[in-house]
Amino acid sequence: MLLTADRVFSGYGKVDIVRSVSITVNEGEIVSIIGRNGVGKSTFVKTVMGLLPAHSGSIRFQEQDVTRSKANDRARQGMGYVPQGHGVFPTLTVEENLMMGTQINKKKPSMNLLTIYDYFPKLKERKRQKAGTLSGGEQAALAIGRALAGYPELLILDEPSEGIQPSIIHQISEMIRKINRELGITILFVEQHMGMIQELSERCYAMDKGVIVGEVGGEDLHNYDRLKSYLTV
Amino acid sequence: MLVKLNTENIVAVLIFLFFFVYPVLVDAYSVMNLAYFLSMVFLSLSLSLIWGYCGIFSFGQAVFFGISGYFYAVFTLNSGITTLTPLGLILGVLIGGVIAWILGYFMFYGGVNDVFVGLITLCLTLVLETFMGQTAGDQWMIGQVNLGGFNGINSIPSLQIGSFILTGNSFYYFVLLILLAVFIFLKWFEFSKLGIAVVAIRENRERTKLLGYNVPFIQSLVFAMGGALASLSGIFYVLWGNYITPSAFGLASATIPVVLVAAGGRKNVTAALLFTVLYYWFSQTLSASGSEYALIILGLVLIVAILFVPNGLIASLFHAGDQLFFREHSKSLLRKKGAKTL
Amino acid sequence: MNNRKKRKSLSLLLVFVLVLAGILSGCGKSSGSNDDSKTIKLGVLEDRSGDFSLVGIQKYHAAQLAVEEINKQGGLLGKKVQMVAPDTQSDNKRYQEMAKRLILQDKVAAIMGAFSSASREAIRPIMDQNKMLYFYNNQYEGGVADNMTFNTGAIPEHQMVPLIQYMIKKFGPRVYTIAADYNFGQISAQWVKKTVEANGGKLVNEEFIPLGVSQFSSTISRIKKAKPDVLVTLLVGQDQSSFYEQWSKSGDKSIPMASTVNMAQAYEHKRFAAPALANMYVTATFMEELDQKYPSAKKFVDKFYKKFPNDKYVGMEAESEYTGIMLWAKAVKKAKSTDTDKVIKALESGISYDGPAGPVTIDPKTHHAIRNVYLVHTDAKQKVHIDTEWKDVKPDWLSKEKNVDLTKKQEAKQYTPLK
Amino acid sequence: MEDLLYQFMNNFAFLILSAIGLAVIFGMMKIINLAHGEFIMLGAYIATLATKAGIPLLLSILLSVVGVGIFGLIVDRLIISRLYGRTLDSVVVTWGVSLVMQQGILILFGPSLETLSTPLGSISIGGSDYSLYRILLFVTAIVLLILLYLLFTKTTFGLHSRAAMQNAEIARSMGVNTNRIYSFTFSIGAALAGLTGALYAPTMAVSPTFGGGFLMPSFVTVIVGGANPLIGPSLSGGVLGVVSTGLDATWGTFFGRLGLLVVAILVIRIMPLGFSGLVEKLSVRKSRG
Amino acid sequence: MSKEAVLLELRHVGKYFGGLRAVDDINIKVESGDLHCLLGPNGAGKSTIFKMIMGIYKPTNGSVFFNQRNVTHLKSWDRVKLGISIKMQTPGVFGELTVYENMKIAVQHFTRHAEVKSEVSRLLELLMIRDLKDELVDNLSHGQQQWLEIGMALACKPKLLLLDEPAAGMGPEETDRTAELIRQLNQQGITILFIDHDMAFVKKLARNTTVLHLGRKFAEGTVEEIETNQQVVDIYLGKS
Repeated sequence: MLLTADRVFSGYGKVDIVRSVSITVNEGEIVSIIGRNGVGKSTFVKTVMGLLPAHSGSIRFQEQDVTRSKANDRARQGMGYVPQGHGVFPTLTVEENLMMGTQINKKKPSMNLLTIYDYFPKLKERKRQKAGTLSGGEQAALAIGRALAGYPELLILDEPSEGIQPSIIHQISEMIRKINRELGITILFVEQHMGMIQELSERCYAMDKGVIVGEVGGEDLHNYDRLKSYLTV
Repeated sequence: MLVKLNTENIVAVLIFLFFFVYPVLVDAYSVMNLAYFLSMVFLSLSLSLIWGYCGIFSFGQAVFFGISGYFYAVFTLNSGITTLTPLGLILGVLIGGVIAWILGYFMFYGGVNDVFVGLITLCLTLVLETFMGQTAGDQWMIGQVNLGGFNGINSIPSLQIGSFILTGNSFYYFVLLILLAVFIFLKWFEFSKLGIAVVAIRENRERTKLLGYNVPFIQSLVFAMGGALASLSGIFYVLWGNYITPSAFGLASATIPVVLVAAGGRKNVTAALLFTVLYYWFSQTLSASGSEYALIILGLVLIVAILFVPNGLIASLFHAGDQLFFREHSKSLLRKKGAKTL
Repeated sequence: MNNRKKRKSLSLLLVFVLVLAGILSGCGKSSGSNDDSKTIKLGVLEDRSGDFSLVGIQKYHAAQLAVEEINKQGGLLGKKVQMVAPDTQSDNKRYQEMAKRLILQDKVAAIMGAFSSASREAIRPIMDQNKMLYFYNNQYEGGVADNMTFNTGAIPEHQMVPLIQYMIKKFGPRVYTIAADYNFGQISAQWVKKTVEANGGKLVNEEFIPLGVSQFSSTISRIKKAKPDVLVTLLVGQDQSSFYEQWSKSGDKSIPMASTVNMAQAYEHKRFAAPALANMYVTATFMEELDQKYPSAKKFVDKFYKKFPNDKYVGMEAESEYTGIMLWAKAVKKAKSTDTDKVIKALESGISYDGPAGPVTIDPKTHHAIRNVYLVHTDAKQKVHIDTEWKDVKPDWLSKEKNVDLTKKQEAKQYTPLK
Repeated sequence: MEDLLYQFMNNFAFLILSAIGLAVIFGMMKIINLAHGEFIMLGAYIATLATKAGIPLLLSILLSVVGVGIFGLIVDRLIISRLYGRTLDSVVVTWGVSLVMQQGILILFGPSLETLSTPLGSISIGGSDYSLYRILLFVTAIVLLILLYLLFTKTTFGLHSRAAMQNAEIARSMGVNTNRIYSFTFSIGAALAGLTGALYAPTMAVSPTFGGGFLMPSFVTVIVGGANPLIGPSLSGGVLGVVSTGLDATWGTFFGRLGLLVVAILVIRIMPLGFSGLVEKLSVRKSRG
Repeated sequence: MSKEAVLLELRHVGKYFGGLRAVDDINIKVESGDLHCLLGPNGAGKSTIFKMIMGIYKPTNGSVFFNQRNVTHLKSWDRVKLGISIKMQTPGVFGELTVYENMKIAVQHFTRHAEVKSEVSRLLELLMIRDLKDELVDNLSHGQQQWLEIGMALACKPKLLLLDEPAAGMGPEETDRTAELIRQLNQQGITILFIDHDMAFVKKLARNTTVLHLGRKFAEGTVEEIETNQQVVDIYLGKS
């Protein structure tokens, strides 16, 4: 098991937004967490990443307890993160943004920028451009490329479809799948876009009001109505 | 709403009671000294009003403090008629308010906000300090009064109402009564129609505009009120020492109100009042002791206060008092002051 | 809410406020309530921190020395002298607070102190209001005519007049003045102008430098262009004293400098590496270096360093403070009382004290001091040479030109030369 | 003309060197360091005392840089690190720090130090003497700006700190220890202040209030320059240098000083983000259009 | 329809950010009493148009007319006084104040002092959040905050109400309630211009629709016309 979260409580300040969430992610899997706006999905993955403290519960990554370690240490250990809204550094150039990724852990091999440009040829054209001037889809590509550059074991994506035209959402899904297949990187993503969930997930956890309310896998993933019940109450 | 029973209000009532009986308890010097502290309280309250209530961070209270002080000096010394001193007081406060309004207009209608207001006002105080510092020459006469450069102006007449000169206890009570009036006004203002709009501006300026409020106008208005209060402080300071110098505009004068309001509790006028009096008393006692460690102790106290009690020393005490004695976890910012840093 | 809780909280708060009241009033009274004790209190207001501490600490130490000596010799009127000396922190506001405190609460017999003119002007009216005897023991721009104020330091008649005469005679008539842009600098510059004109010289330029300026390249370039025979520097404070180092590197060191404030006050010749202060001419009422020539000066300097071995210099303000306290003590003895009016009368009787730099006599009409003045200059290694001395220089400009006679007329103002 | 140029060089160097430490700390961390002047003063003390102790000036200057840098690190760890993101509280706290430092130095070393002599002597151009050291200060200011530019654009630290400045949370998720970046930035800012103090120590009187004279020019330069510590100071140093040299030469020192402040007020009103804000806006427009 | 009936008109309005043309040469007319929808994929410039109508952004070129009056240079608050009001995309409520206080801030400016309380009650009733009167706004659900914000916009007594994604993040039940509310308001005579993505929601409400794409007007017409417009479908699927 690559990642285990066990009865995690967390939130902003003292208030628990996430209440006793437990999930597991196996190596090589593509797992999603689905649910409506404001049910605590982002809060939970931020806690996994270490950007928010867990009030209680534990998080294990690669057989190590990382519950108390800081975000930067988790990143160095092999967690890649694509924040909600992509979160590129707007006044850094595209290349500088990517270099942020390659420098995550100097002791581990990072990915060659050329490899990343192979996956995202658009970025190569714009490598000298300020990231803030890219379109939404390009920023998403940059954010994924940046996280990829550190060669993570686990790539966490927070709503990769947000702010992107429907046509591009499909492309991004394919890209993530390709990354998973070709590089063997495990994927955990948060989503509420039905198309993306169905296209990409191998297994998904449904979340509501801070708790996991269901787990969907296999054939059920194509059960439109079942998924819809989690996304719209 | 005003008479709501909580620690802050009880302490406020007790403080004012204490202030009223104070002259009975102590000698003339101590009364004069407290009169001085109370004069400086207006300066803190002025910043509390614009920063704590409205979210405008300003180093500029010293500007109005100094300008009105100088105005009062020039006006009363020129008129030579001591019965006109109350007019000097009133005009000084008005002029301070008007200048603040003009400065506010210049800034807020131009979209200057947040830390930049602090920087503009800081520069302005330094301009005035530099300018007034070099007015020692004979060309700097206004009427019969030389602005006096770095040495400033002294022998400024005390306030005289009719034939009664306000010194000693009478001056003290005069300051105290006006302080009480201002204090009650500020307490009322918090919940007035304008006061509520002001809190809205502090919390979310852009949104308040979209509710139809002319935000720059309200900001300028509050800034002018703050200017008038700071002016009152400046004139009382002049009345206390019969003296004013450009150091009224100096970096230290500009910083002190910020320090006091931040360390006392910025959204709470009682906290600003109490902390100002305590601070002046404490720093004066240290200075009088002649200890070379006075300034070090003062510096450390400020550092520790901000580090460990970020919501303000006094405001946090009030909060603790409320929790201990009143068990009331009032829900809203409009009622629970100083609960969160802006 | 139940009533018991309310009462409990009220009583707790009452206790809190009462404690606060106790502290406030206790502090107000604790030190001031021993009027009938066996000491005479002497207030000393000197800056021991902040901008002026360089001179303030010297003066404070000199005061300690004087009071210690007086007490060693049996005190005054059978009582010990107790010094009350808050730190005024180079802050004029603080001067006012502390002056009031010394007068109203500590009930001191007299107050010594203040370094800058601004500090003096902050407290002088308070002294007048409260009829408090005040000694301003400091070199200054002159002109204060005030019944309550006595000055034992040097004023323009002592320093500026002889200095300018000497310089014009020795180096030539073209004089350039740079002065601090505040009252001391401006009034002193008026004295320079007045004296230069009276001695057939020509003032080529006068330039005023705001306090706090420490960079002088434009001033230096203007001076070099004007090519004066004499450069008068009336610069004040740590920032402005940076001028000398900068002048020595890009100025014209062949132009002699003249000053009334440098060296004797803030020992720039010892603080700055040579040749920053080389070729500087100064008139002073006292300097540490007088000990080469005058035994009384040597005695004072030795005493001072014995008590304060870590101090760096004993300058003219320290001497003035010391002499001022001694004069006051002498007057108290003569009046047999610390009563202000009686002591002033004693002081106005032409009282004199044989100080470290020769006799110092109070001029009754002006309340300033009749005293010796020394002209010194520095060589390239900043070694001090004593060139001339003038004996018993009278501070008589006020009495002669402004008709001041404090023994006859009440006054409380400052006169300036060009008005 | 040489005179004016020399004066401009002097003013420029003074503005840049005053401001550079403050600019780094304010720009990168949004901390308003009112103790900046005291950091400069500390640098002057270390350099002066070390030189008096027989250490060569150059080494003493280096010692100041390291010394004040370490001091800054300690202040950061003890105090500033608890205030990241609280700009206004930092005003109060650093004011407290400045009180403690100024009085502490007074207690330790007395009201003044014996001052060093300005090294290097002077050169004569067109019959006028110019201090070589002061010309060197100008060169140092420019070299410092270049070094700073290189530090922030070419090194990993620079990249990480620019990223942390824009979005600390995301930088952390990229493996950046932002607290260490801030500490290091504060330390660099302090070290630069120390360097300024050390460089000016041989040209000025050294006392506990040494820093006071630097505070106003440093703030004005940072305000006019704007938040970006790379573009801001060099532009504002240039413009303000010209303004103050011009006013000073025509109307005297007082107007030179007043001019700085008036320019600062106008700049905030017209373009609150200062010169660097303007430049960034133009550069984005260019790369978009 | 007569000319007087046009309440809001944008004439050749454009907004450039640096070199980016967020909105380019847009002409829109909204008639009095209309329930009009702005459609378009993300980044089409819908929110930017709202901000220009409100005066938050100044148009780079073109003019905005309200009630035949050129308001292009008016400040936001003056436009509010003329009768334009907005609910923004991200809730702009005062999180640390209670629902009542939030409403009071909005209401007191347009209502006589004595009537503030009753007006707040009336609006809270209308929005069906009366029970939450003393709740801190931060504790409200996303949907409840949206309603509160609509209520605050209504407190300004608008003639034209701009709603930026009024049903975003709401469940179907809440969405239905919101749709019902909007229809009700429209029937009371308030002209409404809203942005939404959810075709089902739009179909329920809108009479006229303007479709934007990449900052330009792409199509306009009734909902039915738009729905069957193949080009509109294409831009949503990214084929264009």
